[in-house]
Amino acid sequence: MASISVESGLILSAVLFGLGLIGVLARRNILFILLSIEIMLNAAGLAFVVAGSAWQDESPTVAASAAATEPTTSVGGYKESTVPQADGQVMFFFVLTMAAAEVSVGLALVLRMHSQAGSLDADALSRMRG
Amino acid sequence: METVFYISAAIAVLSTLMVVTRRNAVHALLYLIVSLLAVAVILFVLGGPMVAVLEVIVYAGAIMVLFVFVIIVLNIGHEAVRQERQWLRPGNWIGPALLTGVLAAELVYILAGRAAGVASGEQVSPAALGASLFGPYVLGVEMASLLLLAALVGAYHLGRRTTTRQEQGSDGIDKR
Amino acid sequence: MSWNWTMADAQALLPLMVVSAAAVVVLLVLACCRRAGVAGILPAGETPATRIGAVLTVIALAAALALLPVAGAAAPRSVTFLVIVDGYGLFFAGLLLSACIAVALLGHSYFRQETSAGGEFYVLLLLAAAGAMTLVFSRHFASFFLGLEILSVSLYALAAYNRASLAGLEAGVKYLVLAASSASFLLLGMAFVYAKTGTMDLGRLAQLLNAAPQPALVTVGLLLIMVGVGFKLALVPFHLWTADVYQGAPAAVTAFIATVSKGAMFALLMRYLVGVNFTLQYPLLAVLTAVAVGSMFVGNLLALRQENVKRLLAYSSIAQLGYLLVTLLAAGPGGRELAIRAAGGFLAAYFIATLGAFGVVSLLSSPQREAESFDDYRGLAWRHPVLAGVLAAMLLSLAGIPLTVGFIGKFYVLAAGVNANLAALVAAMVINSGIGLYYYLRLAIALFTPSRAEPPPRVAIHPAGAAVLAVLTVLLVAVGVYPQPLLRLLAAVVAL
Amino acid sequence: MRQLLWLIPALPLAGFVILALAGRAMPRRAVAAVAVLALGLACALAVGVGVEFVAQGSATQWTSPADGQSPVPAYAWRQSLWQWVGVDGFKSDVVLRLDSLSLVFVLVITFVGAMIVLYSTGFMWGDDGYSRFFAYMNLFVAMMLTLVLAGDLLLLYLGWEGVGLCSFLLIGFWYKDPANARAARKAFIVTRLGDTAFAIGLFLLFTRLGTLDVQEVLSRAAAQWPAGSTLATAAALLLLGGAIGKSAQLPLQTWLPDAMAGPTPVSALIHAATMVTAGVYLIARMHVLYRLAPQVQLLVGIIGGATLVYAGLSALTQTDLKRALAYSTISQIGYMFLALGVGAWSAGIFHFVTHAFFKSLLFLAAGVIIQRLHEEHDIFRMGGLLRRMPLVFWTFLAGAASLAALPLVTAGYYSKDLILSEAWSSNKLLWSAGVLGAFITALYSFRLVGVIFFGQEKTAPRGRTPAVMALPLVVLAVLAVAAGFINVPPLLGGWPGLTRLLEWTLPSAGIHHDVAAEIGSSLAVALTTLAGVAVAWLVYVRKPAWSEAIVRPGLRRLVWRWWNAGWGFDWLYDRLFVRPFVGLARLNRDDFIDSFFDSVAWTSRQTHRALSLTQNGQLRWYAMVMALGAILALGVAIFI
Repeated sequence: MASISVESGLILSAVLFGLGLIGVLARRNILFILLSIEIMLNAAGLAFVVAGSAWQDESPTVAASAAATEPTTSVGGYKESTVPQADGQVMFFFVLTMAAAEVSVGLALVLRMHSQAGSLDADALSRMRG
Repeated sequence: METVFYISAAIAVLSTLMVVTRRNAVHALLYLIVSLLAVAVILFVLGGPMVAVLEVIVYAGAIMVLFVFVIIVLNIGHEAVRQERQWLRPGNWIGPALLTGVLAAELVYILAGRAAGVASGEQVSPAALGASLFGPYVLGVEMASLLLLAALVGAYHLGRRTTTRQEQGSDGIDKR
Repeated sequence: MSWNWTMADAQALLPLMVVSAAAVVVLLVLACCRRAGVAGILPAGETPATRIGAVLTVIALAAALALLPVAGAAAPRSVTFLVIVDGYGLFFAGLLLSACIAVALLGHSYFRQETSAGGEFYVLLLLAAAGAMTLVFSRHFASFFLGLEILSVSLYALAAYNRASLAGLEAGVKYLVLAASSASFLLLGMAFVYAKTGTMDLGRLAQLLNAAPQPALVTVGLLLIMVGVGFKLALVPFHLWTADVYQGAPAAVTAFIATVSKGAMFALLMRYLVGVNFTLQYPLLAVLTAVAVGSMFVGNLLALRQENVKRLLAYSSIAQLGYLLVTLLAAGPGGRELAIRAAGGFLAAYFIATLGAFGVVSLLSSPQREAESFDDYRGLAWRHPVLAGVLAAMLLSLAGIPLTVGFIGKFYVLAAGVNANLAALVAAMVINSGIGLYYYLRLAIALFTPSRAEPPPRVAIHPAGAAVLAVLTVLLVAVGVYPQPLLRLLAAVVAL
Repeated sequence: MRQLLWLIPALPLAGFVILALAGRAMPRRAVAAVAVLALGLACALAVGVGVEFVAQGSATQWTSPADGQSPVPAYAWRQSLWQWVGVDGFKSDVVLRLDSLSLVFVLVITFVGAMIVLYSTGFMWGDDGYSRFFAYMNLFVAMMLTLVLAGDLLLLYLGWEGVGLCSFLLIGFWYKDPANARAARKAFIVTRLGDTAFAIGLFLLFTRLGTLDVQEVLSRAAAQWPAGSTLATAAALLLLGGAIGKSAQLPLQTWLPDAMAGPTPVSALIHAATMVTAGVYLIARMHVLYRLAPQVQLLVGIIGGATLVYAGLSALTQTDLKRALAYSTISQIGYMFLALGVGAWSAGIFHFVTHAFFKSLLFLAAGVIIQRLHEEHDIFRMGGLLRRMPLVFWTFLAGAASLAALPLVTAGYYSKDLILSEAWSSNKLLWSAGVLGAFITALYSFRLVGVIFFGQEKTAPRGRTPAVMALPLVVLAVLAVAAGFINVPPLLGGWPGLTRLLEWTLPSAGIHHDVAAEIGSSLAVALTTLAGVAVAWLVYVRKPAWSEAIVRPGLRRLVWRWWNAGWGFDWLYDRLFVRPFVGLARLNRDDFIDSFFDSVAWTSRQTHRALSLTQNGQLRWYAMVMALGAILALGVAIFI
């Protein structure tokens, strides 16, 4: 199968991450800021899958747990088997969970902001300063 | 495969660019869903059919629906678009774009030609992912459940209709 | 593929399981109470329910604290490759659990008259405690960031807990947006490190760092992780949220953010960075040094003429964490033992004094009115002489005056710095202690000067909060005069 | 008993903790019981420990410093409690040390303290701050005991600052009167001058000798520093600075008369019997240093001699009873300094013991008089109290006689005689100052007796003296007369027990068997004292008109007023230091040093202001700074 270099995958996630960051920095609407954070988190999740796809191991979990005790399972060495480590995708799963958690609390705050402050302007929330 | 990756990547980047620049929240959401679908394709290409499906179901499905729901509740319409036009002056973009540009340049400089290797393209089967999740990562799953519980309780508390003192009955019970 | 569970695993995880289970139990009990209240079985209103929640929470935290030795019997033990239960983690877990008990009692005092506060406070507190404990027991990226997120997500809700308060909302939104952004930096960094090294095991990573200079991608990944860590620890330049969130959050929650959240994060950082040969990781060394010095100066200078007590304490905590970073840099290959002892002692002292100071603020505040301006504290010595005395003692400890526990902590940090020949850092620390003295004493003196304005009304002091302050004050003086038990405990921790 | 040493300071400390925490809620009787019991038990324990210490010490063989072999005290009990802080190169232990010197101090402090606190339970009965007063008093005793029992100079310094703090709190006990608060501040600041010197001295000792343990400091100093070396001189001088501040000797004596603003039992305990003698204790404790620096030791004697004459003349002219006693205290401590200066170490400590008894007695009696005469302090408004208060008269007379050193029958005579007879063989000039002082002392003590108790009654006393106040008066009166018998010179057929005991720790005064000189000195002292008493009797009782003649306008009155104002030291210091300082500060606004500090403060303020601008409350700005931080960090990774 044609191979995709990890480098290009990581660059893609970095670019997506950067676009998300632009959104956080430039938008004043808190809803857009939350959307942008979702983009950043998604980019990080993608990066994990990309990273995981570069590391193959027959039994990745055993290797990882025994890594400290068995230096023979060398880090940086490639095994013949081509099944990638599941760890990257497990991390993606966790990032997904986290994104859902963040967004639910975030949107609850947006609702309160709308009813209490009367606007979604992030800049309006600057009562406390100094 | 490589072509699919690059096409999807281009779509993801372009649609994400649209997300952060749109004035209308619903438009932005739609572009974000496009971007997420593109990323799902990339995930599939990289050997994660299960995570690709999750990306579609959870991200593009559940999370985005949550956003749509909030937009509906808040009844954001043309008023908000006009507001956005006022907020989003060209000058606003200079600082963030410059900063992020430098950051991205740094990251690309580091990444270019130095990454670890080549994605195999082989797939991690849903079964293998599940075995990993409920095998060595089972504590992580438990922690994730605690995380969701915290989000649930937090969102419940924050989202409850605010009862100010005046609104409150003399019996001290919330009128929920 | 499967993990073989043994009794020893369960034993080692017992404290963590108790705290997590308690969160669920308290949630269910609260729900039942609410039903009972609606049905008229229990008195109307949420006060009885919150009281039950408070009692259960304290019992659960105390039980977890009591179970630490039981877990210690099985330590050191790795439970899957996510979690390691060892003496180091147990010491910090004990510190965090004790602080959580104090926060629970302070929170109970704070919400004393609030009928609509609900009991979610205790559920969120228990969850946050579980997250913090996960952090100190973590040995893998996954448990690291999941623990961090449990902590963060609970804290978003806790910071914005007062639903009638606009400041609380502001604090919650700021904390959420910035914490989520910093967490995505952290995740990206983790992915980079994983992409290059193929490992997500923190211990393995520390070994790699100690072995040789790392490729740029790993360094960049680590620095991105440091963004997330620096945010949690409120280090310069990731500190800007601190004052706003401290000010907007209920005082009891502020105490939690200032102590438990930072302590857990630092414990994790220290576990893996202490003893790393920084001469091999020059960029890391440079960044950490700059961050430490910057935090000291910026924190102290921001506090200099601050007129809001909560903000003042926030800025002071930035500087305190700057001091704490010195131990990390002082560790090196030779100074590991002294550095861990110094950090443990300093953190314990910081916990006592910070909890005490925010405890006083919390006891004087209520959900309707936060006692945060200097005017609330002028002449406090005549309205609440005991509270004023306690606050003055806490401030003196933060300033590092001898015979308080703060002096012991600072003394050991300085000793660690001198031992490692960190002349610049030690000099910065000494200069900053002088600046710090200025504003700590400024507040302490204000307590004893008659107030110019109309004094705020005298508030009733809740016995639970008073008990917390009494214990903290006794500890402050007792450990300051007789530090041996603490030092022995730390020596035992180092040996583990 | 030996293991219980730590309990001696711990008991009053426990009393303080109980009273501070629960005192407000406790009934007055309970407060009084706690305070008296804590000190009483400490005193009983001290006696028990003392008996065992003396018994064991007598049964053991060791070389005492009096033999001239080893300069460092040999027989001592150490109780190491715990290590306070300790890292490589610096450690400080909390360690107690009991030798005969500290034993004598401990016994006097606990006994006199218990007596005075017992007295105070009656004296302070009507006061609002009842429990606060006893909490402070117990804390003071605990700190004073820490000071004298400390085996480590850092711990000693802690006690030193602790008694200073208690003194500050107790002088300003009635803080609502601004004058009292001012007196408290003055005492604090003036003694602080001395304390700074002391702290620098400790630092010098630590950097040069590498330890702060008393025993170690003394032996290392003796081993490493030759006699007369600069370092020894500097260290001795710096410690002397602390001692003269605490003990109100020239030129730092001005705070003590003002300190009389505190309640009278405070004056009795802190500003007469114990705290002000801490300077004497410090010099005796560090005697090795002073033997290595003979010039400084001579200076100690000169300061003592000058102070005793100066303060005696001031005491003679006071009309405020408590101020007269305060100057008398300064003068008597001058005797102790003189003794230390001429090498009569144990004689100085002996005088501390007798002085503690008779001076606290005088203050307590004065307290009764002042209280029963409606807060009247002026002795010329008293008069004729002999018949109205016979008990007070007899006890006051015992105290005054002892202060005046009435030969043979009073304790004060034995200690003063011992000092002067040893001074005779060492320094004739200081001896003559002492003899002159003895005359003045006799004069002013019997001036007080005559004016207060004889002649016309001017103010009618009210009420009666309660038993709890009378009992300490009687006990202390007995001791003021009889305490001298613990140390009767062999010349008078006695056995100098106290001197022998103190010579376990302190060097003996040198061997002199010049019996003729001793007799001569004793006779001179006895005669001058009697002369002084006679003159006082004549002037203030038989011919009161004469006393008025003295203050008739003219040079004599000027001198009188000058002495009355404490020789104008306050005025002088005000002109010499306070005003020039304020003026200088006003004139030299642009002074270099000033502008340096100004610019530091200015820079801090401006930086504070600039940094505060970064805290603009804008969420997106916060995020931007965070991103900037990330960029800078990555930049470091790339470019370094």
